[in-house]
Amino acid sequence: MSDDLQEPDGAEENSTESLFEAPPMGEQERMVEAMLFAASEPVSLRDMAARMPHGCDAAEAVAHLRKRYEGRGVRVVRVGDAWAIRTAPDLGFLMQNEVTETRKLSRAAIETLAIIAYHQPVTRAEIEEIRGVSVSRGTIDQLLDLEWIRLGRRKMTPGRPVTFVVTPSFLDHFGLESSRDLPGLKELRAAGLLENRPPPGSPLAAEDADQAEGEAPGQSELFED
Amino acid sequence: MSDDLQEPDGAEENSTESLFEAPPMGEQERMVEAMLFAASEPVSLRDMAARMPHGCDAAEAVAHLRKRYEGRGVRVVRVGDAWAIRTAPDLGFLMQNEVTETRKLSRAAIETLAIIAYHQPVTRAEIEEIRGVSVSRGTIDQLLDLEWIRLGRRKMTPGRPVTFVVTPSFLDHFGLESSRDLPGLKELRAAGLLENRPPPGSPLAAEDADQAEGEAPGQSELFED
Amino acid sequence: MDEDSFTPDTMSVADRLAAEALIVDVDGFEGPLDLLLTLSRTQKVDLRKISILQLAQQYLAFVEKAKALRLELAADYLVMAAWLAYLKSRLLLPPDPSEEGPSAEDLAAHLAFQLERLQAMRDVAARLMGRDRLGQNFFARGEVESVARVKRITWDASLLDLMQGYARIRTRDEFRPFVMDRESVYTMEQALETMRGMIGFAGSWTDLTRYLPPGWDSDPKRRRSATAATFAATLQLVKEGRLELRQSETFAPIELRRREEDES
Repeated sequence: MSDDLQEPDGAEENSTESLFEAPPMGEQERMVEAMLFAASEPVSLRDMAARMPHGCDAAEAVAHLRKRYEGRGVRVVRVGDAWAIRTAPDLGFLMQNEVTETRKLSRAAIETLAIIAYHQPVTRAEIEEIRGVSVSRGTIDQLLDLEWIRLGRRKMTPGRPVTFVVTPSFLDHFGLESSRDLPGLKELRAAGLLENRPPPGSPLAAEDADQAEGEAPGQSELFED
Repeated sequence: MSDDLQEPDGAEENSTESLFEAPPMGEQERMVEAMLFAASEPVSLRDMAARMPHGCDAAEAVAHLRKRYEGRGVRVVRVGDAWAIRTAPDLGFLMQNEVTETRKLSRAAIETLAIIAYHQPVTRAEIEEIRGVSVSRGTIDQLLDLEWIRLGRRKMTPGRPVTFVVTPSFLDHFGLESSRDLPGLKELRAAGLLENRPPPGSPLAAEDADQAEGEAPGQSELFED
Repeated sequence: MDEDSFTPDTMSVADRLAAEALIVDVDGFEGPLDLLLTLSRTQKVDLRKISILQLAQQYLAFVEKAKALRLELAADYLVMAAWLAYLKSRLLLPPDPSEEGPSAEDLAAHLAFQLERLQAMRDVAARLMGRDRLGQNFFARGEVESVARVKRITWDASLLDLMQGYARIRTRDEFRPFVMDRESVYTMEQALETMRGMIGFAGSWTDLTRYLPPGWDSDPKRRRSATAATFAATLQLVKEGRLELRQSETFAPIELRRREEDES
């Protein structure tokens, strides 16, 4: 592994005048590697040499180590007259940890989304009429950002208001094959989500339910383009 | 268009059907190298994967990296479910100025630690049974302070006593990959010395004896969820 | 104690000192089991084959000496002494078949097990502490790079949320004290549609009420809705530059006509 490293000048000293046999260069490289790794700040050659056994050549060991780390995820870099191991610059992006926090959509957003899903294509005014309260710009923007709704065709009514429709990623998120699969009012009622009792003085209830279900089949054509 | 959207919930997306091409394994290896070098604490595969581009296989990258560092000055070591880079133990002599002063542990603390490690999850009463003497609050506190032990789940026995288990820091400190690698664990188990054997004549003796046999392979089943 | 003569040469000076220290330094022991374990070492045998009888005698002798020296012995040492005295008597006497409970052999075996287990824990504790340790023999990264935390928020809603949300709206509708009677609501969109078709013919000033749709002028509720919608529609058409409006005085009829400028 280390045989391809040719010895630079200045290496001859360790063979000549050391009292003890210096460890082989591979060992010296290991030593330098461990020291640079464990140090809390850059280490000078002098420091390294002082800690290494007699006869070692810290400079050469660092040169070998530097070469070994070329192109790796970390690099041996010179900092002033000392050496340190640092992350390769192109991998800086790994030094951030993305924390994803999941939050529940607000009630306003869920209701708006539900209306769009059940009534699409639907204008903002229609959403407001159904909800009985105004819909804030922020709520629509949030749903657009989530890519759960998108703009549909403009309505051929005064002001040519934009309409909203749900997107394929909406279907994906809610596990629906098409918006036709949304449970109808009858099913909501069967699931206990709606009061069973027909509301007093409202002959429209049953009619609405049929209507909502009848509406659904046509919606899919909105996903064109 | 929508049929590729049905990714299974759960997570194993990265290996099978990623939308983007994962970087080559050499690159992935560089990435885990950079991440492991940057941290002093062990990093879990999940953490690494979360920071790497989509489709990467952190486990495989770590396996490659580990091999690469065999015999070097630093090593890639496993600590529980996580990985870390640590200097090779034979080079400790070079890092004398990095040595962290640790409070000398009392004999009681050392024994208690060993009992927790080998008998975990273990209650205080069981520790006292084994040592034949009461365990002082200070001893447990010291081990908790060092973050070598932590509270485990309560035992499903009368009084639902708390148990103690060792932590990943304990494994890291003693250079263990997992609690299964505790020295002599197999021999102790084979010799029956890790069994919870109640004194003969105690009211629970017969009952417990049966239970103890069932317990041995998977102590965890004693614990609720 | 005759174990000195049993293995005279294996007992070092340190051991002798330890044996003497035994007698005075009770505090040096971690409880009666520890003391028993220490005493058992003088038997120089495998803990499994240890003579509990002999051990009990040693322990009782130790307690006697301590008493003679008027050392305060902790209660658990005395409890152990009483128990060992009982065990000793049971071991010496032939078993009494009428007696209930575990046999003396069982009790002795359990004590041997406890001693062996404690010794085993001590051995592995020593092995554990003898390992290469982080911060002593091997080291973690010194120069830690901090990992920045980037917070990303994802929004979530389930199909049930959606259904409940929709059900909530529908329920609210149904129980709203003022139920909107859609039969009697003429929308601006409807009015516009009608108006668009008709303005071409509005060359001269005409009363707005003439544009109310047929069938909407009798019922006051319907009339009000239709008037409002039609008026709103005319405003829209004025804005578009297609109509002109005028009203001679407050509450006077509103008149409208086609706007001509564009064509001239």
